[in-house]
Amino acid sequence: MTAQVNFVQAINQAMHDAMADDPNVLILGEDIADEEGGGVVKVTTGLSSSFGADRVRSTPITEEAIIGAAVGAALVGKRPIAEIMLMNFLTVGMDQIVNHAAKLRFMSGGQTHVPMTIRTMTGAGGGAGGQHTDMVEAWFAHVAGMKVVAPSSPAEAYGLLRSCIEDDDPCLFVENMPTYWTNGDAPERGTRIPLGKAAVVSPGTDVTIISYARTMMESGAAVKALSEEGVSAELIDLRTIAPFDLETILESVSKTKRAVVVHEAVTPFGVGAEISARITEELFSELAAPVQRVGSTFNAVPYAQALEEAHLPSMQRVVDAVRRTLS
Amino acid sequence: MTAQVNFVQAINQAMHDAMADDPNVLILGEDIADEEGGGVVKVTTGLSSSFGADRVRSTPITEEAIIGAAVGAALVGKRPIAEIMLMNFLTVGMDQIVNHAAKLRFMSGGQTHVPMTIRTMTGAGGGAGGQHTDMVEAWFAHVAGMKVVAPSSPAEAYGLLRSCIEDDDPCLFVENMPTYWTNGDAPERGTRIPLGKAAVVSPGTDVTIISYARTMMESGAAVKALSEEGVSAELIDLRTIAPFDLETILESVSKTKRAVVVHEAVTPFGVGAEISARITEELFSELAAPVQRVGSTFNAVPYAQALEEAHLPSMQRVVDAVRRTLS
Amino acid sequence: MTNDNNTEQPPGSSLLAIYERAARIRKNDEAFHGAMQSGKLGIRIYYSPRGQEIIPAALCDHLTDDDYLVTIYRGVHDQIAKGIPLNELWAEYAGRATGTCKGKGGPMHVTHPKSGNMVTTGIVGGSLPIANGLALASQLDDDKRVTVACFGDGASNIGAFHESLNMASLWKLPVIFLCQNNLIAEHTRFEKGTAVARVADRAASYSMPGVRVDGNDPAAMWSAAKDAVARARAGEGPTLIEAMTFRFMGHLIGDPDEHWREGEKEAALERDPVPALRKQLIADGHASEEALTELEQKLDEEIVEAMNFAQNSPKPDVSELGVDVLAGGAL
Amino acid sequence: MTNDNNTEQPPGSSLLAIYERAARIRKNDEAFHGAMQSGKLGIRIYYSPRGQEIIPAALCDHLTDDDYLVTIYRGVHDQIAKGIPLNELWAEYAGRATGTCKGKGGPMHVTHPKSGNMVTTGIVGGSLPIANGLALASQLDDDKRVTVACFGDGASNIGAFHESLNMASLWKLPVIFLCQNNLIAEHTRFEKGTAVARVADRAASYSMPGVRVDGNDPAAMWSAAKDAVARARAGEGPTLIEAMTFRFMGHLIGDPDEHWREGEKEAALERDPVPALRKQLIADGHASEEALTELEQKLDEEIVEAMNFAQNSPKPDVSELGVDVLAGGAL
Ligand SMILES: Cc1ncc(C[n+]2csc(CCOP(=O)(O)OP(=O)(O)O)c2C)c(N)n1
Ligand SMILES: Cc1ncc(C[n+]2csc(CCOP(=O)(O)OP(=O)(O)O)c2C)c(N)n1
Ligand SMILES: [Mg+2]
Ligand SMILES: [Mg+2]
Repeated sequence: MTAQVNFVQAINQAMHDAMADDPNVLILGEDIADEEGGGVVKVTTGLSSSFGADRVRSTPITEEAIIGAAVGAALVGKRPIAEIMLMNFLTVGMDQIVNHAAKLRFMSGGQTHVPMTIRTMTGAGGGAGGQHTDMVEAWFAHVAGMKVVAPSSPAEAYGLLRSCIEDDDPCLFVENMPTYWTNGDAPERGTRIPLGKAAVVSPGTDVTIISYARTMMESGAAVKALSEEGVSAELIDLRTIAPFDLETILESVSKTKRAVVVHEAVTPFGVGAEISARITEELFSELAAPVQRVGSTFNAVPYAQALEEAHLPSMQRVVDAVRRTLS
Repeated sequence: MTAQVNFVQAINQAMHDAMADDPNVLILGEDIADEEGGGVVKVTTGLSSSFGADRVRSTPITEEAIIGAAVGAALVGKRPIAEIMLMNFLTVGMDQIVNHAAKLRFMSGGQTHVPMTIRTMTGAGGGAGGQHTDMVEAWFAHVAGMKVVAPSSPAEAYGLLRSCIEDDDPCLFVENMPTYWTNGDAPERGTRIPLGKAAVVSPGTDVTIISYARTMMESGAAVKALSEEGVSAELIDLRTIAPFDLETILESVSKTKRAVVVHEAVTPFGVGAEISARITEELFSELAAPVQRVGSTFNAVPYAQALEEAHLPSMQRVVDAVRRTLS
Repeated sequence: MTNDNNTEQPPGSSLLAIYERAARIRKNDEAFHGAMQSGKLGIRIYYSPRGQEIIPAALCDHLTDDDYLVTIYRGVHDQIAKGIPLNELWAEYAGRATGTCKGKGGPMHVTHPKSGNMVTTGIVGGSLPIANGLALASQLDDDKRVTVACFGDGASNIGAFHESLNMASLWKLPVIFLCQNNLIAEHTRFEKGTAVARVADRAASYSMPGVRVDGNDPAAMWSAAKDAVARARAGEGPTLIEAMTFRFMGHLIGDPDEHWREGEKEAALERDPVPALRKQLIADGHASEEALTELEQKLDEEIVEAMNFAQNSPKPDVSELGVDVLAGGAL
Repeated sequence: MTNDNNTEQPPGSSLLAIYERAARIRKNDEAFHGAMQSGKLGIRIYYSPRGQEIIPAALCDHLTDDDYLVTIYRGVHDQIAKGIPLNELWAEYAGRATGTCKGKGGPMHVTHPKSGNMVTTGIVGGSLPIANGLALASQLDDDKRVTVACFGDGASNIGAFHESLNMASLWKLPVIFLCQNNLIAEHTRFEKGTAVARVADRAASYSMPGVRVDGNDPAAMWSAAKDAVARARAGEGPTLIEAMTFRFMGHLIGDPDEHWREGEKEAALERDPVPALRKQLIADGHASEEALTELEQKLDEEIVEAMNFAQNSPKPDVSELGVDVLAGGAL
């Protein structure tokens, strides 16, 4: 079997290779240099030693200044990676992301653009409570000028991150922390996975399950469980949330006539709503059932383990949603 | 005919009456006291003179501190109104809104709650460009613990704002600036309009148009234009965006079998996506056509007038969307 | 170190009370570590305040339950000093329905208004703007309450610090900004993240008194807190206190804590403030060895009881997910 | 007022260049007001910099097109001093396809990288973090460019100011933080929003030099900018300059501007810096009345040409909405 690596290793490798290939790539973030331990969970270990603490800079705890510095450097030819430790902390730097990074290309009439990547960790399951594990990717997908990407395997993390770093638009790259140490096939060094393209992970005929990031696990498990009941589910890994690959989705759903969207973010006003609406707009007459959505329950992430587990989408809830499309 | 007032007068009256009725109501915001002109567009004129500059406080330009101060005061029995001049500036105070105001009730197990109202102006049409007129209500609707409200007439502004101020949850109250000086029937002093309830503005049988805030104007005009073609459109004013009144929507759409959602926010990942998805989930088999969405084009708000007008939803685009549901 | 303020000697009764709070915090910390090693309570996350006990223990000698405290993830020392009941605290850490927050908030969001523990935040800088709001309410009601916002040295660089101190000074709010400077932010040394040698000096940017004191020196910390509380109660406005201290157990459980120079940490551990205060109490004749041993036994029992209370408490029902989201349940 | 720096007398050639920039800004302002009254160009919004001309006019004597400027909605004086071509500037204000930003950005977002006008923001405080990033790129490439971030007195209270100065000082970035203190923020007087008497004094919180100068005094402003630019180019790090000035025309067109005390505004208008410099140039023999009149005529022609260029330029096509959203058009 192919060599195995986890997300931490794959993301570290992607940044390493990007920095080796392009002297304009730099990283800004809290505790990221080796002098500060190479990242709170070691994602950036070794990078400052290899490329210098100038290009891999530990910053003060100032998210607005971190993102702003990345925006400014990106305007003049750098390809900065701003590491915002956790997704909830993006709220501190929202102005720079939304009012500046996403809009400068348009507002300048194309004279400038912001080839910046924001890497951020998140995802419930570790008992951190309500302020450390939110999934708010839908906010950024709602902002013109942004790209939003979320890998579901180490190899995907490598290939998508390399593409984000090389992309000429601001990209938000969402990493799931609870599965950080989960192994997967090692990426081929240097592979890029194109942005805006989804992957059909397992082919099926009866229903299409569309997911991304961590809930690809629950979705994959559901596909297995369903196959034992004789239900053939096609599983699509979105990979890029904005702009998402409508073509691949429609191709699949026009075949299966049924769709379920699964993500960790809370259901209301989440990414699933847009995908459900688009599918219905395009394939209304072909659909055999309304598109179903599975997300976290609509509340802050709770601390107690039993509550946190019940809050998150489970394989069972995906299976139930599929059953609703079949009944 | 009943006396007429504009939004500025109605909102000013609502705050005046709320402060007169409840000594715990206070207002924090930039330039809001009479010494600073009573608000950049005079929405708070006279209030500091009537109730004191202690309760109607002009603040420094520090949105995070303004919202945080409102959160803290609300925790101990005050009913603060935080005025954030323009909706884009909410990005500076996002952490206090999302990680704190919205979550403290849940994270404290109900021991504390945050009866705060954030008033904010926005809306394109005045040539302010890309950073002053965004509609990002969908972000907050995606956050558990928040209520999001947007009036479409002066009387609604009065009645909904009174309800927000008296509500025990953090409410985001979105005011449309370009129509600020548009007249409407004067509100009955003291009326409250309940949160979470939509209003059927004009009854119809062929299609349901669901909108809120400024685009109620384009939607209303579309209803008239359609009626001349013999199309009977039922117009629903959502009033509260989160949590929204699904019941009233479903009642209408199960009658008309067709729905169009209209809002000023850009279409992708907007409020319309959630409403479209919910309608389809509930009424799939009854729908005669896929739910259509009308929103602003997916780009930053442009400066040039012709571009800004083309960017915004128009009566014509609403009519076209209705036609799509009928063909 | 030298303190900016003239240190007044606290009465023996206060020193004893400070020791009791500090010893409770320290013993609670040991018990939390024990419980986490054994794993049987299911505590999922913990930021140890070991080494910083004296700061809130001395501060709270000047506060009552009516005064407000806003603290951070590393705040259990502040919460205990402020008088949070250990039973509910332990139950919250263990994620039980009997916890302060019904197990929904957890260690980073412990809340207990009865003891004035108003907010615990996991967001660096998040405590300061909210503290202003609590103090604003007190100012409007003229209720003479004082609000204390705790935060770390790293937090003194974030925007919320600047905005909050500016507003508090302009409005003369009855608030104390208590920076617990343990010389490190997660894994970043103080001087690498902070462009000023003394956080206290930043007070000048807000025309506010700023004092740096040895937070591990009970008398110095007690005096600084006394002055700041008096100033706030008198309506004279806010104070910034920079309390110098040291983080003994790393950022959180499992942190190798490798960022200290040769001997730095050893020297700090040498000066462990809790046993030092114990020695002093006996040396100065404020308490006998026996009395302190008895007190410590009482504390041990308190903590064992809290542990058992948590252990024997039910877990929250899954239906709690839909409760406390909106007033009167989700619409 | 007294300046913090020792003022060096600029050479006559520099004073003349400063006057030319300032006169261009002032005449441009008059023309903008005229165009807005007549309405024929369709300029939709304008924040007049009248009264603040000397600040960028003196600053830019030390900068080249390679140096970076980040300014704010009230930034047309900075942009003109930095050398933005008036034709494209006017076309942008008029919302034409030939504008610097194709009419898509407008007055609050004027951008022209060729002249170093990198970003114009409408967000208070937004200019500072981005300036750090531009300076960081220069530091990494050692290209000796200097970045200047312009902002107002009100902006000195927002979080981004604090975070940006802290980071710039830690990293010794080649950046100048230029606070144009016109004593008011929209309608809020300086002292009501800012808890320090001198913004320059806040530099101490970041171990950074901070100087307050009379921004309307060409020699004082020129000297302060000279020192700061030299310091940045030499890699010695950032400087905070507080340039005292006055806002002559209110916050934006139509502002009654009623917030001044008896005589304050009159006194400031009395000291209008542009005619004052003109007088001085003649008195000191740096230029003759005739030479200056000729220069002013040239400027008038320049502006009329720009006005006509805008007038005769096409409006952007609606298809532009889908352009410049993402690289290579929306996916
Ligand atoms: C806005 C924000 N950014 C980053 C973090 C991650 N984080 C948690 S604690 C911490 C270090 C804080 O250091 P300090 O303020 O000195 O407090 P201490 O932990 O030393 O008590 C960081 C960076 C956070 N919680 N919030
Ligand atoms: C974050 C943010 N809050 C509020 C505003 C609204 N606003 C625009 S200009 C201004 C006053 C700024 O004053 P100052 O910084 O002194 O600059 P000046 O206009 O005097 O040049 C305000 C409050 C804004 N643009 N951005
Ligand atoms: Mg610290
Ligand atoms: Mg100003």
